[in-house]
Amino acid sequence: MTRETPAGDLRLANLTKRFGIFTAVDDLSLTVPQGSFFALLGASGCGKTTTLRMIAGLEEPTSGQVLLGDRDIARLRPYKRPVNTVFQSYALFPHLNIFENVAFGLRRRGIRSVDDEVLRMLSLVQLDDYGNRRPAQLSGGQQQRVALARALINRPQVLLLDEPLGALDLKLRRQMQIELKRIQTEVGITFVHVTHDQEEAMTMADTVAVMNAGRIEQLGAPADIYEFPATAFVANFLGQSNLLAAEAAGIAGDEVAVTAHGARFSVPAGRARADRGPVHLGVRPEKLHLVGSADQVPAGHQHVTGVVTDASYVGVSTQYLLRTGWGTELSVFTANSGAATQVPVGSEAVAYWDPRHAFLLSRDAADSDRTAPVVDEPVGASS
Amino acid sequence: MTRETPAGDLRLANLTKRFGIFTAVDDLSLTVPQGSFFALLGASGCGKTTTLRMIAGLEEPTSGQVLLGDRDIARLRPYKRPVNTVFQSYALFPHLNIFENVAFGLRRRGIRSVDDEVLRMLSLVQLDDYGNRRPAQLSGGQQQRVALARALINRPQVLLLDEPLGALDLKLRRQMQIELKRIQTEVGITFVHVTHDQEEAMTMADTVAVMNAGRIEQLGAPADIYEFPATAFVANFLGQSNLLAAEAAGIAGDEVAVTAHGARFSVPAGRARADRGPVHLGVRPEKLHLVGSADQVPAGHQHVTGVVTDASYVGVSTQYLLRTGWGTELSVFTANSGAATQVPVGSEAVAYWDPRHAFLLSRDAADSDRTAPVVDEPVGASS
Amino acid sequence: GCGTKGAQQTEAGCVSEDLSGTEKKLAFSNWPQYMDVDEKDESKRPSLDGFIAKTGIQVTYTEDINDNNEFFGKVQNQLAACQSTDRDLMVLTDWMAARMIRLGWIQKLDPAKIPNVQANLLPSLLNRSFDSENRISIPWQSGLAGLAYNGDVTKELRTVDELLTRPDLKGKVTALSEMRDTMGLLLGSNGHDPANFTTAQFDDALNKLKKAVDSGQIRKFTGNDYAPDLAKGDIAACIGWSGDVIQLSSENAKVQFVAPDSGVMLFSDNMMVPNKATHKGNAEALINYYYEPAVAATLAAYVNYICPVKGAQAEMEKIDPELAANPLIFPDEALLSKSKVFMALDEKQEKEYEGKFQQVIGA
Amino acid sequence: MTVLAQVPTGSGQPPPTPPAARSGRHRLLPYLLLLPGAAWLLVFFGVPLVQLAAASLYDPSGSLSTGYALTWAFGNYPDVLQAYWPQFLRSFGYAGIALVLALLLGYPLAYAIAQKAGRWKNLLLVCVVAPMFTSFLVRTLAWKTILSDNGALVGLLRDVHLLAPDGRLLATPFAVVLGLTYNFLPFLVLPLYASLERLDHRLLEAASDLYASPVQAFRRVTLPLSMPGLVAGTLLFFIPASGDYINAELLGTPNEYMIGNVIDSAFLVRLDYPQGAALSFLLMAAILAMVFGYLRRAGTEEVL
Amino acid sequence: MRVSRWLADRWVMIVALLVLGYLALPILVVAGLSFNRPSSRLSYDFNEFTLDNWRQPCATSDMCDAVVRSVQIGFIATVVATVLGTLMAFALVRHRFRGRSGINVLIFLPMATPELVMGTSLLALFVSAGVPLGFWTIVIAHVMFCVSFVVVTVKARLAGMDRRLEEAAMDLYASEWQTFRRITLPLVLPGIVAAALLAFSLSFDDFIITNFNAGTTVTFPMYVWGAAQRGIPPQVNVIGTAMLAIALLLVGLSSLRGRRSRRANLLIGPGQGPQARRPS
Ligand SMILES: Nc1ncnc2c1ncn2[C@@H]1O[C@H](COP(=O)(O)OP(=O)(O)OP(=O)(O)O)[C@@H](O)[C@H]1O
Ligand SMILES: Nc1ncnc2c1ncn2[C@@H]1O[C@H](COP(=O)(O)OP(=O)(O)OP(=O)(O)O)[C@@H](O)[C@H]1O
Ligand SMILES: NCCCCNCCCN
Ligand SMILES: [Mg+2]
Ligand SMILES: [Mg+2]
Repeated sequence: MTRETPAGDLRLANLTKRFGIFTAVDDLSLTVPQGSFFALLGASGCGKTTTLRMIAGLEEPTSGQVLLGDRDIARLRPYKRPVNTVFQSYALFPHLNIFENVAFGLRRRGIRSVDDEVLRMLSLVQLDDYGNRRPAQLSGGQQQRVALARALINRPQVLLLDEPLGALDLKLRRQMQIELKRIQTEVGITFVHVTHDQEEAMTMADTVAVMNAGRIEQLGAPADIYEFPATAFVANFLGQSNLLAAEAAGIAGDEVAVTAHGARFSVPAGRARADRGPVHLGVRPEKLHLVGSADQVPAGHQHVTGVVTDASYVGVSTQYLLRTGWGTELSVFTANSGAATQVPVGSEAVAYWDPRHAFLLSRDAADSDRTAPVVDEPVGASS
Repeated sequence: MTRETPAGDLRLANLTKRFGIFTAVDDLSLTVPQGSFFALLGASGCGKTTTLRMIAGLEEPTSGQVLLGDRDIARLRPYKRPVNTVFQSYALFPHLNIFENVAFGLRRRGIRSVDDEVLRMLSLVQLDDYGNRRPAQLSGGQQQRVALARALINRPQVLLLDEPLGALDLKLRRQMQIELKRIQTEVGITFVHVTHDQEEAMTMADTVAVMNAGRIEQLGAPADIYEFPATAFVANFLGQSNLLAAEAAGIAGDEVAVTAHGARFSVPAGRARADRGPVHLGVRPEKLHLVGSADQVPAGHQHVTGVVTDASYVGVSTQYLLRTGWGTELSVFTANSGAATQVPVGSEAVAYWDPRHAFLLSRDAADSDRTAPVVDEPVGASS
Repeated sequence: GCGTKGAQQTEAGCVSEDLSGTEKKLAFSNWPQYMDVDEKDESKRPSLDGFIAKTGIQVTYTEDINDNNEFFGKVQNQLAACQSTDRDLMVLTDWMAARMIRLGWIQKLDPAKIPNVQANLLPSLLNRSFDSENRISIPWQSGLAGLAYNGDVTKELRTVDELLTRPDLKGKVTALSEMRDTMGLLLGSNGHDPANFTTAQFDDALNKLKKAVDSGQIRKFTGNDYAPDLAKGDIAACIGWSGDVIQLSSENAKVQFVAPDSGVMLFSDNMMVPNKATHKGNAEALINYYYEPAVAATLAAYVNYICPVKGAQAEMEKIDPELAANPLIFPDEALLSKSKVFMALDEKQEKEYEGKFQQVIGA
Repeated sequence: MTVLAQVPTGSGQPPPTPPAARSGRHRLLPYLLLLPGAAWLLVFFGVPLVQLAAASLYDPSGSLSTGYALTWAFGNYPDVLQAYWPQFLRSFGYAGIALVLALLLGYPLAYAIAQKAGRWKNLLLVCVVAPMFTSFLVRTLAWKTILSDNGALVGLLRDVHLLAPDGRLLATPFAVVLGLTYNFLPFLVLPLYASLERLDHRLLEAASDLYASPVQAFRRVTLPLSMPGLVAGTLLFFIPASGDYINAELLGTPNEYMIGNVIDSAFLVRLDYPQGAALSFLLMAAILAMVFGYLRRAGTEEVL
Repeated sequence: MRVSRWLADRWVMIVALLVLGYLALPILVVAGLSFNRPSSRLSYDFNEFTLDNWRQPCATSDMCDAVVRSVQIGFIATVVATVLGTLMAFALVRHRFRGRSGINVLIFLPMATPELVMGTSLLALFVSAGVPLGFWTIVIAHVMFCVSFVVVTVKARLAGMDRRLEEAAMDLYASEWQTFRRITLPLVLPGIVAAALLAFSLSFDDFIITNFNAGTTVTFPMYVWGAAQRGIPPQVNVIGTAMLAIALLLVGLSSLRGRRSRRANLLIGPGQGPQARRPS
């Protein structure tokens, strides 16, 4: 509620939350700079909501600190924190109409004339005529927008968004994203944003953190994480990756030479997280190009040969599956830019890539190939 | 519950639902062939959930029929219908644990030994160890998976899925999609699937219907709709489109000539929904290619010139905004395949396209350009 | 058509059958703790068990009379309609007995079957106005309504006027909600005869009471519930009943019953056989049995009210000489001469006086 | 397929109910649900009530022995109102004050049991009704012991000068109100508990996230959401409390007597049935008027 | 600071315990007196410690019969009234029909009727219909005055209950009855339990109406009332204390067992799981 002074950075220090013997958030530490847009990604059940709830003060940490600037707010009451939340479950007040739901925070802070502000907010979330309805009379997406408006209207120092756009159609979601971003930059709010929409995270966030089983697995600028993931989990969680089980033979020059399934490949040293022993050789599907035969592969590129087993059209692009000689399936995305010709299913094809687009990750000796479309293993347990 | 005979096609005939004076579903008619995968897309609040609820028997239609095969089931009690639903709000039973939630349908049908089946279902949704928990002890995504398992386990003739994967991370969502598709083809269930994930709709559905304000706006195979949308609403709702306000001068040969902002373009007659008067000339962003100058445009292609005002990286691709001479912003997607070079923001650039990728839609005379990133107008009201 | 019929019954209109010859049963309704019980085994009732042993009549003894008015409410519908109350014998106070007799709801007893009554009933209880032949309602126990005080919390008390005016008693006084007891004492304190008074005299006495109520002197009007309060000292002085006070003084000698010189009220609780009771003969046997002095003494030794049976005092000597000497159980002439029985009222008077009295006591 | 095998097969499937029949049954359903309870009330309460209504219009000059004539003596009503309006006022006054006290005591109790008691919930609920397991007379006697002029409580209050040296608690309006509060508290707490029990905790979280202090969260969220229970509890407390007379009789003095005492005396002591019946009907009418007025104001027509 | 925080977190529970203390106060007196050897029959003061009363709780003739009878009556009346009242509550909350307000009056009137009036007029009905008074007339009377309390209490719980769960059940092949049995009933159960507790305590504690319609049958409150005319036997305190002790013991045991078995968890309501809202 104190908005006079800037809040300062939001810092979580060794934050842990246990439910009984189950550890939902595990010794989490991170810093969200003031006024930045921070996206939290992670598998279902990995502890995102729990983390937000601890920041909001709705869940008491088992241990650890929540700091806003220099102030430890972990023991502060929720209503004393300059923090608002868009709840994953909305938590709209069923006995109040939409207008009053949105006005709630302002009224509690003793602000009298809320009408203009509320109407502006309702209009922002495109619910202009819905002020008089009860939450029960709205569709799922409409309810979610009310939840968004109800939190946004308070322009807190920190805004926690728990999948705030998940129930919206793509078009509306993009519009809302732009609004969110605008408000965030205009007002300088610190956003902590949980989303399952990776494009959303990528386009909006200054920093992305990928969480796994209660811990941060990687944290950084969206492009950095995407282009050079730190672990197999991240490589496959954020977008898809073709990960070939390989053995690295150490740095030679500024390259690392690897052997996979008898073939030899190389990766620039700067893109190797490990340079010796069992590794994953990773290439993103969109970095793979399909050609009919090995002699069409441009110079300086590396390639594997296989048979196209599936092609699926997804509008912007077509996704192919290429079964390699040793049995692994590689995923290849081809933009439907109208230029490339379609590759028929069943035909032999060669996938090639520029070594500068590959990356090396360390690998447990037991792990074998982890290409994108493998579904038989649970997510949470990976790498 | 009668599963002896195949159900037959699901047909909605002139289905209408009003809440007071508000018409949520407006004279809707459509046929979902037996065993097919039907995706329902539409803006938030357009009546998707209401439609599903009428099929399930949870909402009494104001008028119209719901037919399964030849049987009008619109007056049948919900529990007499061979239909199950994954509810948008989950509607898990708070007093039952996860196991019992999933077992509920089987038990109600008098099946005694449910253990194996339930455990198999829990494992399918990757919640093997959660059987003893109460819904309140699960994360949002975990709850959604329980809702999915609870409906799937019954293998009904018609399965209604109301954003069943919306709360799942991308990776898990892909896995669940594959599972859903597998069950659907194996068992021959008719799926009616509401989703905001267009890729999901595209890859999974045999037929996609785009709903707008209680009505079906276009219905067809995913690729057909995407490649050749019927209305401006669909063109912009499903993926993005650059729509230039233009005047068509009628068919000449097998082409339609149009004028937009003083420039002349042509579109194959087969891709024109209107050939005279005010039209929208549409091109998908991924069908646009960026080059530095007009002389780089390949022969037979058409182009516009502009200034790059924004470039945003989304992993698989980069999205550019190109401001044309007359002020409209065009959206251009370039795959990050590593081949194309980045175009710096602020530089002049030329976007070109193959006329065969363009399409013509009719346009109200008052409408002007409707390019993709316009956000100032509400979705529901469009075209 | 609408309205109610009169509740009045006549002997001819409501004939009862006596099955005593064939059924050795008796349903006896009485007040709680109005029957002797064995100190060691409280489930045994020595005198009653004696009767059963002697006659072979199975007595169903029910303690379901707590209040005359309440009990009247319970049975009036049946009796007014000439239906059975499922009771062969019941015990009610004089004025209620009088009312029921007046309404024709009570069966006459056969004097030949109750010789002990004729022989042993205390002379002062003979020929009361509502039962001049002593064959409708036979006293079970009698008692006195007088003053009582707790010497622990106040000094001695002698007169009704003191009770109603002494400042140190303010708010620590109760009177009985039984109109006849309270008003009888007040009438006496005004020098009028409770057995024979005029409406003006009644109003006079009532005024006196009203003053005491309005001034806060009288804390409340009670049934039996004054007793624990008196014992505790929450109540310093009151109008109360002899039997209760004897109980209390046996514990704490400072609690005293006072028979003011202006008079005490004598009442009896009477055994009666209601209409449609089918075991009148058995009831007569029981009545007769309780008028044996030895039996009466056994009973009196427990309940401590005035024993209406001549010769019981002598029997009591054998049981408990101290009780035998207690004038509140076996009253002497001096006390008996001070005691009055409240005037018999007809229905109209009853309604009028009760109405006025109730108004003063708050209801 | 395996799936088909799971489903009971055979032709025992009843044909779908025709629409008309279903909606017909639907229309009848509420009446069927009401039938047993309503019939019970009509027979065992409604019929006697009609008789009572007649009694309230009997000729007041009738008597038990001669009987009463139904003369439509509407004058009975103004007569008793004239005579007993102070007791009427007192009844509602005491019941109202007791209600306020009971709300102050009962709401936190109901809330704690519903939301904070965890697995002690059952135990605490039983504790709420426990006093009823002793007889009302016994517990009132116990109160008399506690409030006794010579008891520890009065002694203490006198020592700290909250009570004059000769002051007392028993036989005062305080004792009567206390008795009412005590004896009817469970009637307020239980319905309130029932509706607070389903309060969604996440709404309180949302409120506190939106700057609502605990007091505001209570005022704006908890209270409105518990309205059905609050209204029900208020009624279950106030209605019987205003008709009560035992507390006034045992803990008060004639100056505290309530309308129940008057009715009691009219029926049992004075045997004035027309007056008693008229008083009863006035009481019922007053309570009904208040109840429906209250329900309208509370905006819970829905609820009740 | 610490202290105020601690208080702020717990004051509701503290107040609740204080209120429970207030409710328990007279019972403590009663429990204490159950170990008393009274100085006389009329005394209600603590005199001397003894275990006699507990050793022979039924010593006073008929008292234990009365207790057993009251428990039986309370049990039957509670079951019948709870069933009838719950049905009525469902009709009133879940259906719109003609005559609702009439039914509402019929439900409120009994609560507004002075007990004495109810007792005597019901008695008049029984007598004029020639119904023999006794156990069953008491039961009839008790059901009659308990029903209203049940209806109001259950309605309070039912109002605004999330219909979506019932819809989900129906979607999952649960017929109306099964939906009621498996979903609605468990969710409304706290209300029904509260109503049943009210009904039982009303029945077990009723004196006035019972007294008029009992004939020669004696219930526990009637016994106590009667006994009080000549002083309360100390065993009455034993009964009061024992009833409470037994109730607490039963519930305590069941809640201990309830930690393991789900079914025993009767009174603990399900609350509401974290579902998105949209009751329709
Ligand atoms: N009970 C109701 N009363 C009034 N209007 C309602 C009610 N339920 C739904 N509506 C309205 O009907 C319209 C359609 O609602 P529906 O839930 O079918 O939307 P939807 O397509 O599922 O949207 P979403 O994608 O946001 O879930 C919405 O505009 C909604 O506000
Ligand atoms: N009250 C609780 N008791 C026990 N376990 C809980 C409780 N609440 C959450 N959990 C568990 O803690 C883990 C983290 O939950 P959380 O809600 O933070 O997940 P999430 O990352 O938000 O997932 P989602 O994306 O599915 O919403 C989950 O595995 C969940 O089952
Ligand atoms: N409690 C039994 C004592 C009976 C006393 N009878 C009271 C009659 C008063 N007139
Ligand atoms: Mg979550
Ligand atoms: Mg919806």
